Amino acid sequence: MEAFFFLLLAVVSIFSGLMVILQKSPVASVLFLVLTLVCVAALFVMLSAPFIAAIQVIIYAGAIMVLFLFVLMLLNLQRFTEGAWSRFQITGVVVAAVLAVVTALLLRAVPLPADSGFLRETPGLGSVEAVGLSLFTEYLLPFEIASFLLLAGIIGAVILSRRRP
Amino acid sequence: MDLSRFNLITIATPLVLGAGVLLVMLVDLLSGRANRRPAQLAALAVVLAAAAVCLATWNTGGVSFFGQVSGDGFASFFNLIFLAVAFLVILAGPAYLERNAIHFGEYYSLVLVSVMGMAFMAAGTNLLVIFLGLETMSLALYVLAGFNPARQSSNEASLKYLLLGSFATGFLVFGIALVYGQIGSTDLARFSAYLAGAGDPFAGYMGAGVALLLIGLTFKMAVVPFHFWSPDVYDGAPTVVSAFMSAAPKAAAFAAALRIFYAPAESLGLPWERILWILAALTMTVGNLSALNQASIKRMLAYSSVAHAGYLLLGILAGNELGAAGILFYLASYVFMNVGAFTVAWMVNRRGEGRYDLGDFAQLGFRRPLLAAMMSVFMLGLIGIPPLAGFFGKLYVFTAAVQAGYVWLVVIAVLNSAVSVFYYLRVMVIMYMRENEALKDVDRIPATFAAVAACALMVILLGLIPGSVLDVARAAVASMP
Amino acid sequence: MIISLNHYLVLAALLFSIGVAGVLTRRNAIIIFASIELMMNAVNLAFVAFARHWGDVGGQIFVFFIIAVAAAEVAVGLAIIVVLFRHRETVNIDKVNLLKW
Amino acid sequence: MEHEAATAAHSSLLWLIPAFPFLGMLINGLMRRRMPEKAAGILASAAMLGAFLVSLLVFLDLRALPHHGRALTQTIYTWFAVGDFHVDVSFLADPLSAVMILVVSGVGFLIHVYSIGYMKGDPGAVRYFTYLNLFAFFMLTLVLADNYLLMFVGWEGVGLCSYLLIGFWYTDYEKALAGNKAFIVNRIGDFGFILGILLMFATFGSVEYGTVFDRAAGFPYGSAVITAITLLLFLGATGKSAQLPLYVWLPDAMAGPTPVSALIHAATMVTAGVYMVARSNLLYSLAPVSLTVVAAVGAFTALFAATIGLTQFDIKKVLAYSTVSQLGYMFLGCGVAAFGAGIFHLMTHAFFKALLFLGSGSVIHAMDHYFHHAGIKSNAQDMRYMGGLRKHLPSTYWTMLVGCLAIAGIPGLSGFFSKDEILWKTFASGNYGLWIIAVITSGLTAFYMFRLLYMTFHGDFRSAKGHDHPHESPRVMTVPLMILAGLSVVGGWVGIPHVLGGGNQFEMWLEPVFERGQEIAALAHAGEHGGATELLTMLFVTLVGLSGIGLAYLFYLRQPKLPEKVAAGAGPLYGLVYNKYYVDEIYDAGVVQPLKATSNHFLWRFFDVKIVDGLVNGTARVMTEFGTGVRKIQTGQVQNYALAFAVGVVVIILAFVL
Repeated sequence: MEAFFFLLLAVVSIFSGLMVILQKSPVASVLFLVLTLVCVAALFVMLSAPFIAAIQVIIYAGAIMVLFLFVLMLLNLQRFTEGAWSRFQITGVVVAAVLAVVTALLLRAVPLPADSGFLRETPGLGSVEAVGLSLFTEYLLPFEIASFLLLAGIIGAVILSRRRP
Repeated sequence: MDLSRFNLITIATPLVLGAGVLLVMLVDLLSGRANRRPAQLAALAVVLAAAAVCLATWNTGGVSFFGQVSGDGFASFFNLIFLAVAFLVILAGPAYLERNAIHFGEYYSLVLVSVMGMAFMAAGTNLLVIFLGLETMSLALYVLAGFNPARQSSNEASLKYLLLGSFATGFLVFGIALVYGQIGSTDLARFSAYLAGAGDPFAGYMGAGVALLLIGLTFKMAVVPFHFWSPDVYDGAPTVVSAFMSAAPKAAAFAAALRIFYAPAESLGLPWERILWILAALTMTVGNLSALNQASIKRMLAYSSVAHAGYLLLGILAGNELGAAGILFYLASYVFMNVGAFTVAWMVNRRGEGRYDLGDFAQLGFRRPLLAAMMSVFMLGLIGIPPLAGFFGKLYVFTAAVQAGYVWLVVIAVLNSAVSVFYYLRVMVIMYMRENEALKDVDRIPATFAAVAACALMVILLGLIPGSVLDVARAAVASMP
Repeated sequence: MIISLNHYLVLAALLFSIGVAGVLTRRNAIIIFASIELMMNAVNLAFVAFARHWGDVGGQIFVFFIIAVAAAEVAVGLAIIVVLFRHRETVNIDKVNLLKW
Repeated sequence: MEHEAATAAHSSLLWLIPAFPFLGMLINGLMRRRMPEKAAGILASAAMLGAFLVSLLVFLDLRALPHHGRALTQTIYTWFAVGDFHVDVSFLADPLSAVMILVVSGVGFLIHVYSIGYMKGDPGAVRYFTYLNLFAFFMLTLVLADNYLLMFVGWEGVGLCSYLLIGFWYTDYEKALAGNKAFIVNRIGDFGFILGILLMFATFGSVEYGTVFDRAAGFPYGSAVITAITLLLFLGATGKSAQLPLYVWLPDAMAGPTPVSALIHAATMVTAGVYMVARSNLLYSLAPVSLTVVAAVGAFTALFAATIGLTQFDIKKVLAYSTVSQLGYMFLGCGVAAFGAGIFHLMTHAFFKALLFLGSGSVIHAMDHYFHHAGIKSNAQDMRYMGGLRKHLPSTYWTMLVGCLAIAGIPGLSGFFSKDEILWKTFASGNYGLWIIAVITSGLTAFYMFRLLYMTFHGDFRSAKGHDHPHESPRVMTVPLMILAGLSVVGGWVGIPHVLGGGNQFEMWLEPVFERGQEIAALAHAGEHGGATELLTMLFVTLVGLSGIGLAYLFYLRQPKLPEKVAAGAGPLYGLVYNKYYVDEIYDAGVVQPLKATSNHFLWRFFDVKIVDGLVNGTARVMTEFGTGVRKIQTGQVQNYALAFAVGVVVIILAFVL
């Protein structure tokens, strides 16, 4: 059962991932990206990370992707044409393929004697309570840093999109 | 809950900066549209307060916040470097911003946020904190690079920086994920302990993990072949921002690299040495050769800073105490030379933002002798002429590399230094010797001039008392947990 | 068939590389940006898988922060792209080459 | 040196020596706008006088000490420390540096005084004196340093000042380029110097003279690492002291004011390389290969530069090539382990070459004013437009005559003793080939120096005659000339060899510094010749010098326009009338002209201008071209950057996991 869902989600996410970069229409690309994100969120659930899965759907697939679509619509980029691939882009595909092979082989080949740890479910891992508790104790400082990071993002977005007087 | 786990002393400096960001924003908001002076003064006050706090808490905070940060002397040393740079660009900046009609209060808050991020990069003892610090710094820098939205080049700079920066971030977090996968933690103490204990340090996920971590940091240092963003970004960004970017973030990247890789340096082994050797040699050579024939002073300085990243890598590669302390000293002197040189570059520029021609320096030697003399100090310092600070930075780092047995790399580095003379010297030749038509006088801007003078003074001073500064740097390195 | 850590990791590696391929081939700056998000996501997947492996919530927390960083980057990045479009009426990355050599 | 180091006395005076010119530099530099030109000159000269007087006191202090304990040190502060390796800002006065500080501050003082007259009316005079004092500060630091790193500070500093002063009249673009070349060539030399110091530190764990020499003494004779260190240091010396193949900058450096040429490019800075080799005598003695290289480079440079000097018409260029040639002599001396002889020649050369340069400055000064007043546009340095100046510039003429006699090696004058000592030591060490080269050079030197003298001061004035004539320079310029002329005569008397009944006190004085090095080197080539051989070679060399003068007399005085007159078509009678000179013509056609042609077309035009000059400029050009190629990889396309990034990632990952 688990294997079936994994394979299904894996195939769909890879397919939609490929469509993100292969689709000519930018809007379709972004929509396929949303699909990938949702698939990954489902995988998160299977990996006992329900809280992160929820965040992924709400913030990533929801807020961030809507922003993408919004900008695409705003700029009316529906008819953006990519043109033929240059030799640099062909090289790029080759390099990405090599990277895929290298990393996939690398991550596959690593023998993990402790793989059982993966199969043994840790009780309470990834629950809202567990995540929340460590976020406000052990990870309090990073949490506060992140608030300044977001502040910088807000200031940035405001200053950059300000029209000149 | 045990509150002693949250020892605020360890993060006192970034704490002041964080509060300062809010203060500056508030002051700017209250002081009305036209007047940015209060925001600048507030920002200067914040930097001074942070520096005072930094000195007062020098090496007093241990590891805290569940092992996330360490308020040791190492962090304090770098905080002082970052704060000095911030002070200088805040002091020198308004004239430039006025000239380009982009004097917004956000400049100050962004510089402060960015410095806060750097402080966490230097203090972080967990990859998460270092990562967040790096992102906070970078995000503010992306915006600062595009701070002049009316100029295409500024926009292009920020776009290139952001696209490549996020691309690099992807690799960096991938690397962190792999390290986490191998040791089950992002804590740096665990990281060093693992590397020291492992028979083959790069077995499993660790090899790729360390490789990607290194790449993520070398991107920020502008090491070849991950340097391509830097010439374009320094060139296109507003020049006050280029001054800031070429100095402080590079220092922050080296701080993070030392935090991560200094403790386990002994156990990193052959592939690490080989890669760093090649990266260092490539970086200084490509940087210097590209700088040789630049007509724009901004691009020349950009490539020169690529070359300096190459020299600095020697200290990381050496992996010994002198190498690490040498990097600290090198950076402490390097930031002043670069901030000073970039600042003089925009002071003398008279063809407008788009054109930073070396010809702007023509006859500066007798139009503004003191300014020209200070520019000479920066150029000679960057060459590494004793007794200026730049010489000792190189001497320490090169000596450390010789001690570690990298004689040929040092030969390449010295040869590169000799090559670099060609382009640094050209600025001096033009300042003191070149004939030219009657030139518009350079504006006299007291605050900016004071900032440049402070830089020149530091470059000379650090060269006169290199020993004591190096001692402080060694103590800082030794204070790392 | 038992789905192990390695399966998730290989999936992450493939998604990551697809993202890299997108960055290296697409000319639309917004889609390049979207491809970078794809890379981040692949990393998130690896993190969560490792978190499960170690039974440690730290990996999930890291993902939380990566999402926050991505959100901030997107906000700034899209603002920059909007400014780019105002200047040049295009978001074609090939046309962005004022600064070179 | 061990016992010496143990007993080295403290002196609290030493810091004053560089401090005086530094103070002068500060005052003149800071008060630049308000300082009257004359006051600046007097102040700068007073600073040099102060340095000289302190040097004299130090010298007297040293003399009061026992022969082997003659060393005074003063540590200012610990500059920096790296582990057990620490470097002090610390000065050392021993017999060798005492000679150097006396020469630098003494000759420097005279040149400063002379400059007051020379720079009169120049709008940049205050800046000039600022640079000149700064130079003196660095030069005195160089020779007083007690370690290689502090020496390097002075080394770089004098290079910088030289660069500033060469390009002093900066509106002239050619001069700017000359400064540039000096600096770049010197950096090639410095590349070797820095590597040498780094290697020295890696080998001995110190850069302090005493420690380095003590530790080096434990190394075997001919040790590879010491050979490498000394060769690298010598590369630095060839740059600073203008030896083959890095000499190209010195002739171009003549673009600066003439007193600068006298001080920096003749008397002091260019001798820094010789000083450094002599200072490192122990290291060089341990490395016979390096010694041979030093001797050979010195001898060949001496000959090479002398042949070029034969054909130059620019009065300063002749002197510049002559300087290169004389520096070659000094290296030859050091190369045959006669370090004392090298330093002796360094000192006498400082006297007579400073004299000759200042004399030529006086001539140029006079010609310049003459052309200016007569409204003629001409080259004030070209000897073809001079002639007959003897009657207008008597003081300059007589003093320069002394200088020429000294450099030509006429017995009794300073140059004779120092040059002879080098030649004799070369002969005695069995380097007969190098000795022959040096003797030929000696003849050529006499020839071109008297060619210069005759073309300038004798015969007829060859420029358009105005109602006026060139005037003698003011007293402030001629008095230093006279003092230097006096020194050029008597300066050698401190080193009269035993065979002529002298005590060679100079050698005795330097003995404590050189004895250890010479002991080691003596193991390699022992074998001394008797007094008769020494006298015979001395006589022979003197005859060669005299014949050089004689030839110059024949060609440039007795028959200065022989070729032109023949060409003017005075008819075959002309040849008959002057047939007694057929001999000369045959000689001229058979020997002198081919030699001149070789020198002019091959050595100068081809080798000097095309090859060596071209090599320097070519290196710069090739590097720039290469740089242009490299920077093209910066395409401006962000996707290309990302591609390079990704390739880098793949390569680095593979390197780590494979």
